[in-house]
Order: sequence, then C-alpha cells, then structure tokens
Amino acid sequence: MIVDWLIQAGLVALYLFLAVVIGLLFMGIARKVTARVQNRVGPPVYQNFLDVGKLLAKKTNIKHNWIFDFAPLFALAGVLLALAYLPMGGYKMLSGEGDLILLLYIMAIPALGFALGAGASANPNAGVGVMRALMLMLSYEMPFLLVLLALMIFYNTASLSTLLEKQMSFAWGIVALPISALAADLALQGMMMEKPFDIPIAPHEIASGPLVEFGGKYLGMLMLYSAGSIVLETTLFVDLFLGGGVVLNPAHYGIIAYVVNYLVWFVFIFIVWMIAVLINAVFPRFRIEQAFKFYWKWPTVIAILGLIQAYIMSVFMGVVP
Amino acid sequence: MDALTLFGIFILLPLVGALLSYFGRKYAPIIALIFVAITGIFLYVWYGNFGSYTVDIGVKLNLTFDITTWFFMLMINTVIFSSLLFAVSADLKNAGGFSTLMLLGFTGANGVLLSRDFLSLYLFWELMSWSVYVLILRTSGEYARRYLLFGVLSAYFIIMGIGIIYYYTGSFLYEDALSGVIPYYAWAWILVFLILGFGVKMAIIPLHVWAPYAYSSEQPFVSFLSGGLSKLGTFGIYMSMYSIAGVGILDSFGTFRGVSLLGYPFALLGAITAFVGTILAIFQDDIRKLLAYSSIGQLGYVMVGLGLGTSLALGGALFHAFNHAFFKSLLFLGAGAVIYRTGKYKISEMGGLGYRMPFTFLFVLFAIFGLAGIPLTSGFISKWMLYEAAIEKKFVIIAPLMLIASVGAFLYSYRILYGIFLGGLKEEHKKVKEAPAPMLAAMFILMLPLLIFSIVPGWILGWINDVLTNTGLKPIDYTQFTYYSSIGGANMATFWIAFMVLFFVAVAIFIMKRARVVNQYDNYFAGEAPSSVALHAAHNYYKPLKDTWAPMLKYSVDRAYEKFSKFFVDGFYEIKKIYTGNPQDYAAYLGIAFLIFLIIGWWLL
Amino acid sequence: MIRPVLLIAFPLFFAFLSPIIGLWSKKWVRYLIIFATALNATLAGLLLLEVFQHPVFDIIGGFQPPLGIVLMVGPLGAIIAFIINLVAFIISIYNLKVEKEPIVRYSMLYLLLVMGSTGMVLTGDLFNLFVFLEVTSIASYSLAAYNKDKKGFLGAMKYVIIGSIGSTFVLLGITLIYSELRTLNMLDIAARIGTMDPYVKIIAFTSLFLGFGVEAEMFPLNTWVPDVYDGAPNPISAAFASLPAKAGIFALARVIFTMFSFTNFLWFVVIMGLLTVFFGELIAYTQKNLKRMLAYSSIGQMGMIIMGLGIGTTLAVEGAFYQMIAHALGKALLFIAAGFLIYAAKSDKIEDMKGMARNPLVGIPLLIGALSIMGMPPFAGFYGKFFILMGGFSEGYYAIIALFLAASIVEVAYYARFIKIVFEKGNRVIRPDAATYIPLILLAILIVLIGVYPKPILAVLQHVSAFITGGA
Amino acid sequence: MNENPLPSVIPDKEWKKIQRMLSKRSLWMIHFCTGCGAMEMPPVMTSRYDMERFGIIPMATPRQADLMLVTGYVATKTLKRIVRVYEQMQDPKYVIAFGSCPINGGIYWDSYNIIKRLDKYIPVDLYIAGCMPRPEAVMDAFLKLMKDIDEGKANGWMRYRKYYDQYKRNQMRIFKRWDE
Amino acid sequence: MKAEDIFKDLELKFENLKVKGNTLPRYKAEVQPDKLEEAIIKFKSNGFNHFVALSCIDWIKDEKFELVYHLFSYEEKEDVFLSIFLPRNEPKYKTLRHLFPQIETYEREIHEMFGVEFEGNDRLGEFILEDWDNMPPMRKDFDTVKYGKEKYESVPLINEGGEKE
Repeated sequence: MIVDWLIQAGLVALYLFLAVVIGLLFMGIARKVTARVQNRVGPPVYQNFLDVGKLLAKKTNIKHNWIFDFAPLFALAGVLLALAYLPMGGYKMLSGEGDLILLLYIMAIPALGFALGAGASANPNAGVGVMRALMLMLSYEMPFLLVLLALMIFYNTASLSTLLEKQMSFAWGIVALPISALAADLALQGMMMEKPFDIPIAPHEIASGPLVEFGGKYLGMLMLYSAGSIVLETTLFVDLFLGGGVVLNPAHYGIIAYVVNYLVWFVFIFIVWMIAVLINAVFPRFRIEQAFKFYWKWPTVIAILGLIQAYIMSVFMGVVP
Repeated sequence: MDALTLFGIFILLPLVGALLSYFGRKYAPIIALIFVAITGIFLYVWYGNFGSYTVDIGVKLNLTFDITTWFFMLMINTVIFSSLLFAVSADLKNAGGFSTLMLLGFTGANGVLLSRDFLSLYLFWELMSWSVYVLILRTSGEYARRYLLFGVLSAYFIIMGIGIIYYYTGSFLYEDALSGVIPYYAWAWILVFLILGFGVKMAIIPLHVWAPYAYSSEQPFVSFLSGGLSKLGTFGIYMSMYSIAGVGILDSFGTFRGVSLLGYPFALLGAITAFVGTILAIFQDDIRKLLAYSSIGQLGYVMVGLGLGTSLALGGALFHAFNHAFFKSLLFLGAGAVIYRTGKYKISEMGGLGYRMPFTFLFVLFAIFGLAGIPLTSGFISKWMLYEAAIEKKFVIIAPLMLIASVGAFLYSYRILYGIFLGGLKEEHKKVKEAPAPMLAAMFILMLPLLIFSIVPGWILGWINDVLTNTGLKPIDYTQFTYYSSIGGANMATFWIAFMVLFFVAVAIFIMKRARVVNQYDNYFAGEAPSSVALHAAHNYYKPLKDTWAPMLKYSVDRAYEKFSKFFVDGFYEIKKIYTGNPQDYAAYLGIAFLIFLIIGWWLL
Repeated sequence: MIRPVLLIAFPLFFAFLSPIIGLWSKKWVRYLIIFATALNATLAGLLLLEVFQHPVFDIIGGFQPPLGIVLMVGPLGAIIAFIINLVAFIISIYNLKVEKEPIVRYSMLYLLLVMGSTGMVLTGDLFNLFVFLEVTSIASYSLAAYNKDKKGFLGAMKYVIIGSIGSTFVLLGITLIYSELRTLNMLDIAARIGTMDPYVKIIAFTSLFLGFGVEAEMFPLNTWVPDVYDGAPNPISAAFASLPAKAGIFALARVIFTMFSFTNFLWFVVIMGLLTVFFGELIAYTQKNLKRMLAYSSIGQMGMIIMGLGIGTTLAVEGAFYQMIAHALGKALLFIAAGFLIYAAKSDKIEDMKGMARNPLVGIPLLIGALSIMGMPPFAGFYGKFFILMGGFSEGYYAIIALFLAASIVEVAYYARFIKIVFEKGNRVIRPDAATYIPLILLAILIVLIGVYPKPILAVLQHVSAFITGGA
Repeated sequence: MNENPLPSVIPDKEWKKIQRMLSKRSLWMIHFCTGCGAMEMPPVMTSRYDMERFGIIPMATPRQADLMLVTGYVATKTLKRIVRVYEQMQDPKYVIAFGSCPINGGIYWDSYNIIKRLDKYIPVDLYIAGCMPRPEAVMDAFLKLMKDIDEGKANGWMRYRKYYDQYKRNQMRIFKRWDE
Repeated sequence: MKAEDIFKDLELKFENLKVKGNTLPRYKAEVQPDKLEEAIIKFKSNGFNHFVALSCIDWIKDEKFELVYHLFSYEEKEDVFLSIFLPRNEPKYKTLRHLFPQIETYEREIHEMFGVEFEGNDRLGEFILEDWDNMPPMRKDFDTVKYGKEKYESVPLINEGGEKE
C-alpha cells in the first residue's frame, strides 16, 4: 500500500512542478503577446524564470515582523495545495479525496495568508490594496458561485473526479451549460486580476497595492504563487467546462492516454489564458465601484440564467448525466 | 444517579455557587469557576449513564439526561468555564454580582437542556433570560430594556405554543404531545410559535434587533451569551421540531423535495439572516457591533440546517452550533483582551496590536479561520455539511445566499485582523502588554476543539450521530477522518498531510536567505517619513462597497420597530382619557356598569 | 384550639387601647402597632396550621345560624388572613417612617383596617361580611386623606363617593337575598339558592358582584384607585394594595363560587378581568408619577386575578390565589421602595429618580419585586401567572390570553424603563435607614422563598380550588 | 558580506557568475523623475526602443527595484527623498544619472539649491551626459550597465556599504534633519 | 466699467503700457501704500475680480522693493498693475489676503525670497526652501555663485581609500 501511495505522491509532485513551470511560461508568453499587441518586441518567453531567479538570489531581504513571513509561506503552500486537489490533464491528483467546496475554501488560504502578510507590512498602500482585493473578490464571487452551483445541480455531484467522468460520458460543461460558461469566463477575468480588474495591484495608484513592501525572496515566492494561480484558475475553468482535457479514456489506452490528455489540457488552458491576456492587453483599469457595478449587473444576470437553465434541465426535464 | 443527584449537581450546585460568589468580592469569579469546574467533571464522568427522572418542588419537573443534553451541555459548560477564567483577570467592577448572575444564567441554561416538560422548560428559560437582562443592566439600562422586551416576546411566543399543546393534551410532558391527539393544523401554529420563540434567542432577522445592543456589555459575559446561550435557541428549535413534533408531523405538511413545507420557510429565513447579518457586519467600525452582526450571520447558517431537516443538514447545524460556540466566544474573549489592554472599542482607533499581543493575535486568527470556514479548522466541516445539504436538495435560493454570505465573512474577518492587529502601531499603544495569563488560558481552551476536530472529525461526528439517532433520525455516514454526502466527500487526513508537506516545501524555499528586520517607519511612503497615524488605513474601511450599497442600507429594522411602537404608545394616551379625574364621571360609570351587568345577567338567564 | 374571633378581637382591642397609650408617649404607639400586627400574624399562622385538619367554626354571641355571626374558616381563608396579617406586620415596621403628627389616630385606623380585612376573609356570614366591608372602607377613607394635602383630600373624596355607592349595592343585594331566603349564612344561601325567583337572583347577584367589584378594583369601578394610592402616605398605599384589595377579591370569589355558582356567567368575568388588565397596563405605561404608575400596575395585576377566577378551572383559580399572595408581597415591596425613592429624590416624578436605587440594600429587593410582578421564575409571581395562562388555554380562551400577553409585554416595557432610570449611573447613592430596608429585605426573602419552594402553598391551594370550583 | 545561498552545491565563483547574469537580464527599474529627464523615458519604454526586451520593466516601489534612474537636476529637498528611496532598495542595486545636471550641476551650475555632483551623496554607477540624452543614449547606457554588471564592475552598492559613513557625512552637510 | 474711469475716480496718475504683440490694454499706476487697499476694493467691485499675481522687484540702487498687484477684468479684458514702494532695509506691509485668498501664498513666497514682512499673515516661515540658513536668496545682494561654491564645493569626494574592492 505504501508503494503506490509513494508513486501517487511522486506523480502529484511532478504535476505540481510542471504546473508552476507552465505558469511561469504563461506569464512570459503573456508579456510577449501584450508587447506584440503594443507593437513592440517584448521580453523573451523565459524572462519570468530569470526574474524569479534574480529575486530569489537577491543579497538582502527586508522583512517587517514575523507575521510578514505568513504571506509567501501561506501563498505558495496554499496555491500548491489547491493545485494538488485539481485534476490536471485527466490525472485526478487528490480530487478523489476532496470536492469542489473544499477546493473553493483551499483557494481562500493563499488569499488570506497573503492579505495577512501585506497587512503586517504596516504600509497604507498595502491596507488599501487588500481592501480592494477583498471587495473585488466579493464582486466576482457572486457570478462564479452561481455558476458552480449550476454545475453541481446539473451534474448532481460536487466531486471533481466524478464531474470529469460525467462530462466524459454525457457532455462537456460548455456544451450542456453554455450560458454558465460565459459567466464563468467573465468571472475568471476578475479572479486572475487581469487588466480591467487588476485594481488591487495598481502600480500607478497604490504602488502595486499589497506587494508594496515585498522584495527579494518574498517577491520571488509570490511570483511563483501568481504563476501557480494562473494555472489553477485556467485549469479550474477547463475542468468544469471542457472536460478537463480528457480525450482518450485512460482505462483503454494507459500511459499514452495520460500524455495525450495532458497535451490537450495544455492547449485548452493556453486558449483560456490567451483570451484573458488579450482582454488584458487592450483594457484600461476599472475603478473598484465600476468593478462592482459591472460584475453585479451582467455576469450575475447571465449566471442566474445559467442556474435557471441547469435547474430546469435537471429537475423538470429530468436530464440526468 | 437518581433524580436528586442530577437535579443537585446541575441546578442546585450552581444556585448555591451563585449565592456564595456574591460575597466573594474580588475573588468571586474564582469561586464561580470552581463550581463550573465541578459540574464539568460530573458532565465528563456521567457520559455513559443517561436516564430521565422527576423532581417535585411543589410542581413536577421532569429532567432527562441524554446524549442531546450532554452535547449541548458540553458547549455551554466549556464556554462559561473559559468566560469566568477570563473574568478572573479582567478586574470587572462588582465582580461578585457578575459571577452570581453568570451562574444563575448557567443554571437556567442547564435547566432548559435537562427539562423534558414545558413547565420546567419555561421556568428555566425565563430564569436564564432575566439573569442575562440584569447582566446587561450592569452596563446600560437602555440596551437591557431592549433585550428584555425581546426576551419577554420570545417567552410569550413559547407560552402560546405550550398553551395550544396543553389545550389538546392537558399535560406538560413532551412525550404526551406525540400522542396524536393534536390535529395537524394545530401543529402548524404550535411549531411556528415555538420556533419564533426560540428564534429570538438565535437572533433571526426580524427578531435580531436586541443582539447588537446586548453584545455591547462586558466581554466575558457577552462571550457566554453569544457563545453559550444562543445555543439554547438551537436546542429549543431542534427539540420542538424533531423531538416534540417529530419528522412524521413535519412531513404531514407536505414535503418539497424531501424537506417539510414548514421547515423550508425557516431555512429560507435562516439564509436571509446569514446574508444580511454578514453584510451588516462588514460596515461596522465598533468591534462589538461587528461581532454581534457576524454572530447573527453565523446563527443564520444554523437556522438553515435546522430548517432543512435532512440528517446531513441537521448534523451540519449541530456541528456549526458547536463550532460557533467556540470560535465566537474565542473572538469575543480576544476582543475583550484587546479592549482590556487598550480601553478602545473602535477598530480604526486600534492598530498594530498583533506585534504587541502575539498570542491574542494567534488565537483570534485561529477563531477567524474557524469563522470564515478555512479547512485548517473544524469550522469548514460544518459549513461544508450545510452547503452539501442545500445543494443535494437542489435549493437554488438558499445555497447562493449562504455561499455569498461566506465570502462576505472573509471581508469582515479581515477587517478585524487588519484593523486591530496589523497595520501601523500607534504611539499610545507602544507599551501595550500581552493579555494576562488567565485570559490566554481561557482562549487556549476554546481554541483546542476547533483544531482537534478539524484533524479528526470522526469523534464529534460520532457524538452528533448519537444525538441524531437519539431523536429518531437517520445517521450521517462518516469514518474517522472523512465525511460524505450523497454528492461528495472530503478526507481531512490527506488534506493535513498534503498541507504539511507543501508548507514544508514553501519553508524550504523561504529559509534559503535570511532577512533583515526593519521597523515600521522604514516604509515606502513616496520618499517621505510616515507618521504612525498615517500608517493605519483602517478608517472607514469598506467605503466604496458602502457607497454602492447605500440605497439598500437605508432600510433598518430598528427604525421599523420604533415607528411600530410609537403608533401603539399614542393609542395608550387615547385610552388614558377614560380616567377623567372628576368623581361625577366615576359615579356615572358605576351606574352604567350596573345596567350592563343586569342586561348580561338577564340575557344569560 | 384557636378561636378565629381572637383575630378580630385583638386588633379592635389594641385600636382602642392606642389613644390611652398615646397620652403616655407617642413613640410607644408606633411600637404598639408593630406588636399588635405581630401578635395577629402569629395567631393567623397558628390558625392556618390548625385549619389544615378541619375547617374551624366559631359562633359569636350565641345566636344560632341563620341569625348569629358565624366565622367559617376554610384553609383558603386562613392562608389569605395569614398573608394579610404578615404584610400588615411588615408594613407596620415601615410605619415608623410616618412623620405626620396624629400618630394615635393613624394607629387606630391602621388596626381597624387590618381588623376589617381579616374579618372579611374569615366571616361565613353575608351580613357580617358587609359589616367588615364597612369597617375597612371607613378606615380606608380617613387613611387616604391622612396627608392633609390637596391630593390626599381629592383621592379620599373620590374613594368615599364610589365606596359608598358600592356599599349601598352590597346592602341592596343582601336585603334581596334575606327577603327571599330568610338566611344570611353563606352555606345556607348556597344550599337554598335554587329556590330563589330567577329575576330577583340576577339583581341580587349583580349588585353584590358590583359592590365587591369596587373593592376588588375591577375595570369600570376602579377609577378611584390611582388618585387614592397617589394621595395616601407611602405605607398606607402599600397597605391598600395588599389588605383591602385582597379581601375584596376574596369576597368576590365567595360571591361567584360559593354562593351563586353562576358558571355560565364566568366568561363575562374573564372579559372584565381582561379589560381591567388592559386599562391598568396601558395607562401605567403613560404615567410619569411613580406611585400612579404602581397604582395602575396593581389594577392590572388585580385584573389578572379576576381573569384567573373567571376562567374557573381548578388550575386557573389556584393560579389566581397564588398570584393574589405574590401580588400582595410584591406590591407592598414596590410601594415601600417607591416611598424610599420619593424620599431620596424629593419628588415623585420618575425622571428625577436617576440612579437612586444603586444601593444594593434597596436595589436588589426592588429588582426582585419588579421581576416577581413581571412573572419571572424563581420568584412568587411566576407560578400564579403560568397557571392562569395554562388555565386560560385549557378553556380555549386563545385570543384573550394572547391579548393578555400583549398587555404584559407593555407591563414589562414600563417596568424596564423604570429600572433603567433608577439604576442609571446618576448622582450620589443614598443609604436607606433601618426602617426602610428591613421590610424590603423581609418581603424579598418571602418572595424568593415562595417562588423557589412553592410546595406548601400549592398543597393548600390545590385542595381549596378543587373544593371551590367543585361547586359544592 | 553577501552570504552564499547554495555553498555546497554550486562553487562560489560559478554562483556569483549566475547571480550577475540573472540580475543583468532582469533589471527592474524605479524611476525618480526629478527633473526634465522624465520625457525621455516613454520612447524608451514603448514600441520604438522597447527596453522591456532586455528585461527592464518599471516598478512602483524601491523594494522591488534594482535600478534607480535619477533623471535631471537634484535640488537639496529632492536629494533627501532620493537618499531615502535608495536606502529602501535591496542589494544589489545600481544608479544611473541622466543628463549633465547630476554630473556638475549643468545649467544650474550657479544655483543655490541644486547639488553639483550626485555621486558625492549616493554611489552612481553610470552617468549619461547630455542636456537630456536622447533615447538611443539611454538604451546604450542600459546595455553598458548590463555589461558592467556582467563583469562585476557595477558595484556602487558595495561602495555605499563600504564608505557608508563618508556618504552620510556628505549628506548631512546638505540637509540638517533626516527623520522628517 | 473701464479702467481709465476707475483711475479718474481715484485721481490716480496712470500710464498705458504698449507691449509689442499684446493687443489687450494694460495700465500701470503707482499707489501710496495706505491707499492701496481701497483702490483694490474699488477695482474688485468694478469687474476686476481676477487677481493674477503679486510680484516683488528689488530696486537695489534706489534702496526700495516694489510690490506689483496685477488685476484683470474679464468684462473689459483689461490688465491693471498697482504698485507700491517699500524701503529696502526693513520692508513691512499689511496683508491683503482678506481681499483675495491666494494673496497669502504670494506673500509667503515673497517673505521667504525677499524678506518682506506682512503683518496679519500668520503662515510666514519656511515655505519652499528646506533648512535654509542664509539671507533671502532672491535679493540682488545675495551672491548665488559664491554660496553655491562654498556649500557644494566644500563637500569632499568619497576617497576610495587604498585597496580596491
């Protein structure tokens, strides 16, 4: 029993490592794409690896107090934990052991730890930044939770692994609940703090908000955290709506299925990431009031429509995936 | 164990303690602590042998000591123990009176939990509510008056419920109510009255107005009031819906996807309470009011669980009541320690106390994790069960309200953490010392179960299962570390192992380089030198959110009550005109009265 | 074998002894009252113990019934008499505070009042009941005007007018009954009531009901109560609330149950009780003057007792009598405390009494008294109120009980407001002297004792209310 | 003074080389626009010259920055802020001074409150001559700086640490109070 | 109403300044210090409600400071310069900030740069220059080059000392 437990742990570690690497790669690609949109050359794709390397190799690191260290520790540990519970490329990682609501709350651990560290930096910019982050969270969570609810009600399950199987057998999320998928994508923009909604880390207004006092290794670890969270959020969308990239059934094809699914999954998250990056490249930043008004008007209405559709299909029309 | 020892230990002993501790002056809390400890020990010793007895003090009191009573007593006993331990070093004025009234409240609570007939239930319920009234009176008469009005309202709702049952069965015993003599429409009235009566103590939305006022009195008492006594409301509703009425009668009102039509509106009310309570809590600047509204919100969750009625929902409600008892009283004690040290109530006036009071900060942080439902504490498991219960049954109004309320909980949780413990440390708080030892011990006691039951949820789920089977409901399926619902499950062991391993990975990266500590003024302030006041950004913290919601926040239930009562008081002044004051009218009244009596007599003949 | 007649003879004797002692020294007269009431209370206690075995009959003056005066003392009468005398004794301690000069006349009237009330409770003869009623009324009229100020005279005058009309109605009733049945002994009347001509029976019943209603502060007849309680000196208003009022209610109970046993008339009594509660509580909320507020509150409580009697089931009647005892003690305590507050704040407006009761010697008894009146558990008021409510429910009076509960919420409101003002952190705390806090503490202990262990009293009441409602 | 993070795994010499390469390839810049030099930055950042392709991006706080640009004349008042920002940056940190004013006071040679030579107060790794150098000069300066870093010559932060007391003495001659 | 008419009412000698390329009429008049306030009030109430600037000129040879109050009227599109002369050794004048609030800032600057005292303006003192320890710098008798040389040349270069890092 210990042996296959170790194998599974090793696989999970491998997937996590790959996820962080892909995350950094995606950040590089995003900077390249944004540069090209602005008609300039842009940094090499591996630039973020260099940035993280430089930050971790910094000679002196400044810290304020022992609570300040919470930020990088909780942020990195939390995001890796969330990734561990998320099936990537068909391999269901630990999602058999926990379900969507557990994942939702695990995603809160890095946010809260990061907010604690930022608050401990005793810088007013950080305080204001975290306030904006929490308010933004409240605004995009409204549609996102309704979307999750629609999925859970329609597929009648809260566990991600069974959700994947049901999407395999019945139909992908995006096919069954297209309206919810649209609302989810809008919410995703806020969740990933891409341009129209990067209000909390606005460099011009509040000197990059919560990050104002983080430098050196702290900023390096937070960069790993943001890389991980990119992969986390895109994979969440893919798992919920695009069947988690599972094309070949691993039962029939074995290892090849895992590799193919991994590639398909990679392509899917790349597409979702590109949508977000392109929106990011052309949009100015919203004010926080505009962000509320935006999220509580259209995305919420769309999410409610999706919920009604899921409710009607699953309860009245008796469609059981 | 016979009637007298049971009655003696749980009712007489605290009463005697109450009398004794009045004369204890400064050492009164310690005396009270001893008495509570004794009852605690007996509670632990008597876990096994349950039984029901009757005690005759002129009227027959039927007391039963079973697993349900034991479960709720465990909460209340621990909470009052830690409150009194906190009060030992909180040097309250007139500590004698404080501990007497606390023990009276404790007696009332024990009595309500033990009683199995409506007379003793009502007797101990009133005893508990007026001892709380006098405790609030110690700080402010006006708040006490508002509390008592609602306390009496709740008592009279319960009386109406009891009365209707008495009309049909002619006896006060709980068992007789099930004898099937009561028609089903009468049950609707009974349950509505009982739930509203007990709901006042749980501060459900229309009846919550007393809570923010009552929670502004002394902190050790408030932690017992919100942590312990609000659980009596839960116990009351649980007993009246599932032990007195029973599932059969509930379902006789027709079921809507497996949930009784009577329970569903209360679940909806609970969800609305959770949502509105959390939203109001976000905008409070006074720490006590904030914790009060957050308590209303959390109890809304419990109400949802009680309303839904499936075994998973009830298990979640009981577990969340258990968690709420611990993390809410821990929060109040933490706030009490901060208020004790700084003497301030407004969050924006504090700041940076986490560096001066590290242990208090850690305890409050842990309580916040419990409140917000972070999986590191057992707070998550109970919230998880409530969500799964709602989603299982595909309730598309209750589930979103609860989920969004839990996100709102993050907002006011961070407001407490940032406003009090993080941010810039003000000049006058430079020399604030850590809270005294008894306070820290009290907080530690409350923190322990939250941690233990998050690692091994099996133990408490075992107790909850016994409670459910004791009241004749289906048990929930669980193992030592995992818990399941029909649509999902979670294993806390793997969660903790994974978290530890990954935390170790983060620490490994972290300790590669040492970091130089900088004082709080060495901060990027656009090149300027920051002053201590400027560093703290907690003033008017969620202003943009407040402005967007301003049109909705205008309506307040308090003002509705004021207008409502003003309407009646004007009526009283009208009636006053009857007593004109001159004797001729009075003599005329006599004559008219005689005539009326004669006509009535004639007509009756 | 205690002859009940002693309970009436002793106060009479000491009443007429007091002018003689008054000649010798004024101080001793005050102690005389205390001694007399103490003696009477012990006698009533012994009588109560004895009466447990068998009802005690006592014929005065050798005339056989139906003419002679017969004292028929059942367990209920004994308990009420004991409570009346006990409260009278406690109030007499507070009498030491009365400064007005003519103390001799005060002690005579006070002892007459005690004698009259005890007599009304013990007597078994209707005419005798009327005689004692007259004695109490006259004593009350003069005591009401004892303060010799405008308010005192006004109150006394109103009381005289309404009291005398009430007495005439009682007399009318008695003559009608005597003309029909040739007897005045209550038991004979109860036996032969059936032979009366129904129309005459109605008139007799209504007049008696009205007459005793005035004394029992029923709704349309209690208009004198606020002015009298306000005008009378503090100990006297305390005495009024517990002595004559209880006797009046007892007489009313006798009229309804023992003599006429008009069961289908009871629902009207409940309505009257409810009206009394309503008007008492609602107007009490509007009062600014402390003593008037307590007066209206006592009207409300009396209304509750009448309602209890009206409901008629054994539980409700038992609750009514229990409430009678609790109210006597509670109201006496509150009036004494009110006396102290008025003395301390030098004005009877509630607003001026900010923080006067912060001294624990006054504060705690005041709190206990108020909570007992509101019906809170470990105090005497709880069982009375609970049994009346439950009785009401068993008879199906849902709406009435609901209205009563609404009125008692108003009652809680104004008591809470009063407690708020009195316990506020106001100016300096005034220490009460011995004559004030001893009676307060005694009454508070009594209330707690009756509340915490109600077994003895309930034993008596259960036996009695079964006997009364049984209609035997 | 600079502890070696991975002593055992990678020999000291190689590790320093990698460190220098990393800090060369990702220079994060905080831009202290004191004078008229700020106008030269937009063309350098945008599509015409695009400094980001060398990994140089503008940062909002000194904590996150390695490179500080002093673009223009430095008044005594501004000097106090520049020193604070410089000290809040984390080692290794580099300073590039734009234009002739920081070199010798430029056109303000005779002014009473413009300091004449910046590197008397903070170590300057690179000066760019010109009364506001054109963007090409700025790009060339960046490349020159990157080459210096690579060869280990750009060690202004070491000199600041080494001769800290001299720098402080010079600074305190200009402004009297420090903590306000 | 027109600037000339106002000048006639005030019996003030005024001259019309011809400035190449500037079509708007501008008038300059010298006023006695004590009569300045009511002159400004007069102008202000007749359309000249825009206070453009208060500047100070150091006539070092005549030992005098000249304070020029520059008003402008939107209706008539005309500029008016009212100037007063103060003795150079101890220049003192009363504040006019109650007429136009912005006068206070100008007065603070002139006080710091020229050393003119304005009674009634309580916010004089350190304004732009931090830790300034010398005479007001804008005065003509202040030699900036010498001051600059003294202050900045005297700061020694960082001598790297012997060994090379």
